[in-house]
Amino acid sequence: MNAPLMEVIDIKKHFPANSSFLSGEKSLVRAVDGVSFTINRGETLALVGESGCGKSTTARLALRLQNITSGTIKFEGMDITSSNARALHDVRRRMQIIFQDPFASLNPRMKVGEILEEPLVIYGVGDASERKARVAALMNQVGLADYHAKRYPHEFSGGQRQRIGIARALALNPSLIVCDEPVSALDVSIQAQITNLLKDLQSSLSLSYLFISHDLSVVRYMADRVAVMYLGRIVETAPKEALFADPRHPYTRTLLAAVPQPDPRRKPDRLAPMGDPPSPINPPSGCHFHPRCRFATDRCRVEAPALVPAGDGRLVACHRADEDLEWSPVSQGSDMSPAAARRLSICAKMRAQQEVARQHEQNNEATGG
Amino acid sequence: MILTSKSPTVPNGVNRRRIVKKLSALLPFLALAVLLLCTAFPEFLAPKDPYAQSLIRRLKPPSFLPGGISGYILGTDQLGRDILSRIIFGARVTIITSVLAVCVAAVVGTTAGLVAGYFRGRVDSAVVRAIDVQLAFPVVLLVIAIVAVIGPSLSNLIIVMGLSAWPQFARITRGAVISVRDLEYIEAARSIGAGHMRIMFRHILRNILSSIIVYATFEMARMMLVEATLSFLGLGVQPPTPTWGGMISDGSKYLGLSWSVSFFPGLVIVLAVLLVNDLGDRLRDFMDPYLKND
Amino acid sequence: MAKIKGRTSNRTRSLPLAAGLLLSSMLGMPLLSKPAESATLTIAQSYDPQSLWPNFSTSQEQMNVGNAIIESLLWVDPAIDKAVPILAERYEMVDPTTIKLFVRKGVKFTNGEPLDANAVVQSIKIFMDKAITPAYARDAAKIGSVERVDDNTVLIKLSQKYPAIDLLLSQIYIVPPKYWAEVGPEKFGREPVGTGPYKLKEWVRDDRVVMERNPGFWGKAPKGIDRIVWKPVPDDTARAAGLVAGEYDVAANVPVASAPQIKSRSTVSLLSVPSYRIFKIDFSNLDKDPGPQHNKLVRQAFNYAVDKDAIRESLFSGIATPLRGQILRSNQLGFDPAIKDYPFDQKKAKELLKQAGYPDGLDITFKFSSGRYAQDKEVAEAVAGMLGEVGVRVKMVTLEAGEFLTQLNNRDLGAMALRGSAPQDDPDAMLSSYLSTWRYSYINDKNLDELIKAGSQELDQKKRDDIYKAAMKLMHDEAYMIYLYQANDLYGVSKRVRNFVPRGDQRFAVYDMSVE
Amino acid sequence: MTQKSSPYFSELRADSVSHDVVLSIAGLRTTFRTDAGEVAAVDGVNISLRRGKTLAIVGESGCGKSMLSLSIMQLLPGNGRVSDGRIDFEGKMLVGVPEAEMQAIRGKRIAMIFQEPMTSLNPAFTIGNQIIEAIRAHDKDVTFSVARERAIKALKRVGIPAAERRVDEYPHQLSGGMRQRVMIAMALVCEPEVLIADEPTTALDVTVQAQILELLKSLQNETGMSIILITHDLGVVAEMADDMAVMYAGRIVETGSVSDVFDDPQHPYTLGLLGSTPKISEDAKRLVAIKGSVPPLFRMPTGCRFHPRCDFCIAECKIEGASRMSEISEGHFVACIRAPVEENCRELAE
Amino acid sequence: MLKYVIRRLISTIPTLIAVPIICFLLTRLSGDPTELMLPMDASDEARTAFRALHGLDKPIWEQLLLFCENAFRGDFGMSLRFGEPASTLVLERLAATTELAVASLGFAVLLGIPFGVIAAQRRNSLVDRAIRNAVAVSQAIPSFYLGILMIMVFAVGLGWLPTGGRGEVSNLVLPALTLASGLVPLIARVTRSCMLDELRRDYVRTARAKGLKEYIVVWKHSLRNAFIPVITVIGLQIGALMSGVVVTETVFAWPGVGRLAIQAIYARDFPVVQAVVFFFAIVFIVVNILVDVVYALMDPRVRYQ
Repeated sequence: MNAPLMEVIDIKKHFPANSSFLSGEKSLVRAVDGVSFTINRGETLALVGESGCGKSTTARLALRLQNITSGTIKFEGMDITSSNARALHDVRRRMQIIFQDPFASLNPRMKVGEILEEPLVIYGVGDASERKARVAALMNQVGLADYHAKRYPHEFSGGQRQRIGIARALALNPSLIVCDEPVSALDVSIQAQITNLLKDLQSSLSLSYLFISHDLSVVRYMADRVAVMYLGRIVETAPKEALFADPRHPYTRTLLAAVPQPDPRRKPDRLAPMGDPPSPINPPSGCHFHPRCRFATDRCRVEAPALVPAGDGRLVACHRADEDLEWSPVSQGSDMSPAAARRLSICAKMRAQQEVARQHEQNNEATGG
Repeated sequence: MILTSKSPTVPNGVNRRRIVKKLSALLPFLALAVLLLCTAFPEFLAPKDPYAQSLIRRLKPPSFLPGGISGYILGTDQLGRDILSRIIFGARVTIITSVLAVCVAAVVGTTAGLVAGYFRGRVDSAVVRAIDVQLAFPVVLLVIAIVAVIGPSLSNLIIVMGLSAWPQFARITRGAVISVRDLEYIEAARSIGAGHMRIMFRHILRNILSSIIVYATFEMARMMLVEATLSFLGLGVQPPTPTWGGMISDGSKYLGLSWSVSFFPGLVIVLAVLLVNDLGDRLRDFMDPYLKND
Repeated sequence: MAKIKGRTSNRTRSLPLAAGLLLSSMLGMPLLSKPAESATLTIAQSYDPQSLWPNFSTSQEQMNVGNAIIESLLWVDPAIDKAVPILAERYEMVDPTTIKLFVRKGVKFTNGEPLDANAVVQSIKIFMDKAITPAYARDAAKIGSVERVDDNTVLIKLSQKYPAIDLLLSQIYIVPPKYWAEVGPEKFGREPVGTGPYKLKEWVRDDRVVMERNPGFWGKAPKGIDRIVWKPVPDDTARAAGLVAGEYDVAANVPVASAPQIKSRSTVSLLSVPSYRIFKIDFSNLDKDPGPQHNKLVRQAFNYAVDKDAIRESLFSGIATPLRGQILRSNQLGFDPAIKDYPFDQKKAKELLKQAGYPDGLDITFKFSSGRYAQDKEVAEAVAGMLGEVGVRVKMVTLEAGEFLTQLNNRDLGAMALRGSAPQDDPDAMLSSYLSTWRYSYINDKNLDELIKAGSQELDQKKRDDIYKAAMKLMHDEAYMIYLYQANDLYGVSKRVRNFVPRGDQRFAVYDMSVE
Repeated sequence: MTQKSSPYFSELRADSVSHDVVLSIAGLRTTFRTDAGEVAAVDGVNISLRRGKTLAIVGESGCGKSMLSLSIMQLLPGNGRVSDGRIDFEGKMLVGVPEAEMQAIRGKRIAMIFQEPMTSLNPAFTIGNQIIEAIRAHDKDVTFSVARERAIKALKRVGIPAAERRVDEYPHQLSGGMRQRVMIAMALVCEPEVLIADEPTTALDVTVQAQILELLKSLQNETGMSIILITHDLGVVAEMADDMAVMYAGRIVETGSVSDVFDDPQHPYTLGLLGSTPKISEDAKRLVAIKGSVPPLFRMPTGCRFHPRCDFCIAECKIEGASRMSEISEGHFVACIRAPVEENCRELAE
Repeated sequence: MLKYVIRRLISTIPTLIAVPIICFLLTRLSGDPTELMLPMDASDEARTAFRALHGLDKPIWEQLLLFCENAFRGDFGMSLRFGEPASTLVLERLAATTELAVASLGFAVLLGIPFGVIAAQRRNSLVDRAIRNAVAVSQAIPSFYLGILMIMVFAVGLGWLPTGGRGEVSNLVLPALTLASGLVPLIARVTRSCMLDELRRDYVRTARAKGLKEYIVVWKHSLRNAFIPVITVIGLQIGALMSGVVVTETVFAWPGVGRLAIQAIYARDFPVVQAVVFFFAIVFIVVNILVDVVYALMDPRVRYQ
């Protein structure tokens, strides 16, 4: 494999907190506090963590949508950390973003066609008719009909809007797409449609994804590698299978155990963490997770653990990563009842049949018409 | 188990009510059409020359009341001019004045608010301070002082009235921009490489335009009243040009002699303000069909 | 209204004081005051006095109020149209420029100071000081010097021969010299001390001036009036309304529009007094204002085109007196009954315009004030409308009252302007404003200048009469103005008030008034 | 399999197990006046809540599950009303009860917590104040100080540390999880028999969600209250509920005990939900998503409302009556004429 | 909280600096004050002396500094008309204007807020529409006209109340109502829309779910939150109130600052105009600081910042 598509090295983002300027004390929000990762071509890297852990900020920093405090960002081998607007303009078209909120991410006053055409206009792609054709192609690509171009976003359902958002991101043929919680605002049934679509697009367009999510189930479905963030830092990163089968960091374990599983027979032993996630304004000393960690030692309270390799391409930031800590792992394997699995497979077959029939019909029409 | 049965409604009653409702919904548009016609073609609508005076037939009551002269439907003013015709001609000046004044305010205020809200930082605090300062001065007093000094020509009035109202527009725009600028679609625009101008005007302005237009309609109503007040203080539009406010203010001196001189322009202004307010409400509903709220 | 205030500004008022006042004013809001008593006379005028010292300015509201406390040497009584002695018992002319004045004996100021020759001399000296009484500069200029002869006699030397001595002496108000020296003009204006029938009880700015009887008044005090309350009510309609509602006994300057309402009430009556104030539309023949109005025929045509009777009859409900084609009133010296005004004749007007070279009409700018004179805007609109009927396209420019005054004073009124003049009751006072050298004269006519100058010096009444008649004739023939009307002042008076007799210059004195 | 069809099955069921049921709803129809006319957000719903048990109502947004809960509380928005059906609570018919009587029930006997703990507390009052208010709304005789003590106790019970201090804090000073605990404390302070929890953990982080779910369970054990849990998350259902009802487009499509439904899901929609949910325990190749999206309320399909999105749809599904409930097994009801799918699609069932 | 107040005070500094500058420019706008303040026939020496005395011969920025310095001492020079310090003239009348403003604000709040709340509560009902229309009509009548009409009806026609002047409470009613007429609609409208927003909020549902009586939900829970934006609007309307005072005081012969202002403008009495504008601006700033403090007191989110 050649050089990674994107390389992010020790980036930091500190905001001044809105504290009083009278007292003179300046507090900082360390939203992102030394994050490094790489994304290879064609790969999906998932960034998971709870709200406020800095995962969305990290994504925006990587895209240079926000200015970083320190660190380095390389994209396609080029250092874009301090690129000027002009240089950035050229890079932008190859890295795009899909947002969480399908309602807020589309300009409500623009027709869908305009929304999809805008990136083409900005980059001077083609003439009006070529752009129109490209818009139509994009819409087909994400499963929308041509006539949808004349409608306003509010005329669409959440899932359809998310498709529009995806089409916009695809418009300039990017190599990297940041997916910022792309399905967390959607209903379960739509969520499945969109994740499937993202997967399909990835394979057909050989895209790389930086996939931001708080939902470990979705991450398991989407990702190749996973990075777990806690309070502005990555605490563990590993290939998906390794991470889910054998999480090393206590926080990762806590997260995994906390997910309720759709199987009434599996009532997991909760590694219930204590309290709520702390605020990034005054993060705990040492390992940020120590106040909530049941395995915390004195060392954890003082010394922040470094993110170090732990085999299998895994990196963990825990002083006790090598120890065998006592915990009951999330049981692996299908949690679906046989009846349900059987019926779903019928369903899948049914759909496959229908698909064949539909294509057949289309072919007939094409040849006949 | 059915507990509440649908009460059968008389279809006839429903129909009649619906027709009445439909008609009443049409009424504002009819009124607006009349108003616009008056603004555009007062010459064709006015039954008399609005400037033709006759001191003999002054201060006559409406023609349908005892003492009225036929042809002068709403009576005559202190110089014997036809009130109805003056109201019709007054529509043009009143409406153009208030519309233009609002335009001045809206353009200045919206631009300031847009820039302030979008760039934040120093530009923002400068604009906010400017708003604070302007708001700290009693508007009418300033307008009076300025008009008194530079003279009450129509263009001066429009500019001064307009400039007096910019802070409200700036405040509204700025607030709206701030609430919009961090939304994801703005970020999306940035991520597809849109520049500041494009984002400000194509994305942000487009989205807050409706609230600005709605506010502008309300502000228009206020401008009519400001013009009336200035007329009362002797600073309104030059005579003999009729404006509604000026007619009320002139007519109010004759309340002891004739109620109709000030009453009809007063009625028209009230109706126009109600109409404009109603229009604002409808406009908002129309522009934000999916964000309907009061 | 601009005038000199040569003194340095009073910088003792500091911000802490201001803040204190602000606070106290917010906390202590007096909501209650006493109800009007029957022995109280309440008079509503347009404005609050600026000072209670009559010589502070020439505004009649101010002088009327101050005059009840501080008295003048003479008073021109409108009831008999003659000067009556007040603080001067009498005067005699020693020669054409020397007056011997006899001061009334046994009079005391309310602070105990006696009224004597010294007080009169001091008061005249104050009157002569242009820095203190700028508004009276023109009158004061007539006095050369003043000296005390004995305790009751004063000798006044005039600087020139001057015919209107009564008028001059009635302008001079006598103040107690010691007290004056102590407090100065500003404080004196706020807390006046005089010899008049009333003394000041309280003065709440812009709200009321309350006076009560001066028990030591030298003369016959008004019957049944223990207190006088002066109320400033700026809005004409509201002032008339207050009278009708019984809140005021006298309402000055009632608008014509309220006249029918007042007439219809049994408790109040309407008093109409021919005013000294005449209204006309002045043309400018100054070089800086070029235009058709330089043409005499045009000016005459305008006079023919305006239906002055209609204006009087309708806009003033007939409560106004016609001008007889001249600026002097019929009872004035110099009035020429032979002159008749230009009649209303549109045909003639059009003809003259054609003759003057304007067959298709002409354009002219017309400036007028809005709210300075009664019905000013209406009159201007009516005139413009009438001119329009003979083909004159009038560009109307309304000026707010203050701006009008500024432009008037700067000779910026241009081609034609509606103006009222209310000089004192002497032909010279009226005519001198047409002297081409006068700061805001809009007429430049050598012949007229000579006549005016001659008239102001002539002591022989017959000769003087002839001079002014000639001037009237000249002005009429030249049609230097459109002669509109002589105004009538309207007063609303409660039926319980007797002997309220205002003068044509809107002055009135309380001496003979009574309340039942 | 024999199919017993009944339009009002829960009436039958209520007869048989009435002693066990705290709250039963039959034929409930809740409608809204909109510009598009009167639409039904809840259309003929039958459910019953067993004493001391948890009934989960699961469905996607817009399926009417929240409106169902608000119908019980009679807190529908101004343009909505219960237009048909009955709600029986401990032998009392709630539909049509005067507002004053309902106020006495709300908070006292049926309490409710909501999705957004951030916005569900009044920002202008201290949390103590808001709890005390709830106490004193139902018992005027309680003095302020007594109520305050009770409020502190309630806060302690939901696991808020330093409750004596926290009681005087404002909602914005608390974290999201703490706020939801306060909501629960407030809801339970009057010891209600029924708690309606409307998506109580949706807005929370997964670790906090776990804590809140544990808390609800332990409180239920402690007080024996019955819970109606409204959620879209099948995981939460599996973990928390005893019974469940799957809602789609204003109707219940499948209901039964949690184990029945999970073990033997019958309705294609239930199946679709299961198929769409990614599993944390397993690497799925591809999710079996449901096609299309939920129809808007004013454009409901005829017959079975799921038919346009259903892979098993046949012509009969489109006619009225296709959504009749039938009892598949004891207490397990399905509203699908094609259930069970194996029997109806034999050719595909291997 | 104290910090908040201090920060708020600091934020008014730019406004405080701008106020005298604008007052200064107001006079300069109309040309050389020498021409305005001296009689027409003043000699050239007198003019030079006047310029020297008032510092008009100095560079403009020096004049500006001098003006600002004096302004903050409350010294605007002598009134040209009255020959008294302009600030004294203003302060003398401030009590009357304050009385009028407070009374009309009282009317406006007592009428506007209940109107708004009731309209919001009965949204789209007849009551709501009636209130909205009544309120719109009252806003649509020019205040001078309303004032004159009220004098005609209540003072002259019915004789219930005096036509004008200041004194007893009865004198206050008509002018205060007239002045309030422009404010009531605004307050009612803002209250209504804020209440509609608040009534939609989740905490309202929570309050109802607790079994609270509806009037407690509306008048305690919602109004408390809706009140916050309403006070801000009221604060901003102080400026409008000051403008309204000009007309109302003229119509009702109310001895206040507004009337002084208009007379001063007509008479080109610039020291007084400057003083009025300056004091009005100061009052506005002070009131708005108070409003913000009240705001902070009412909104714990600000209080505990």
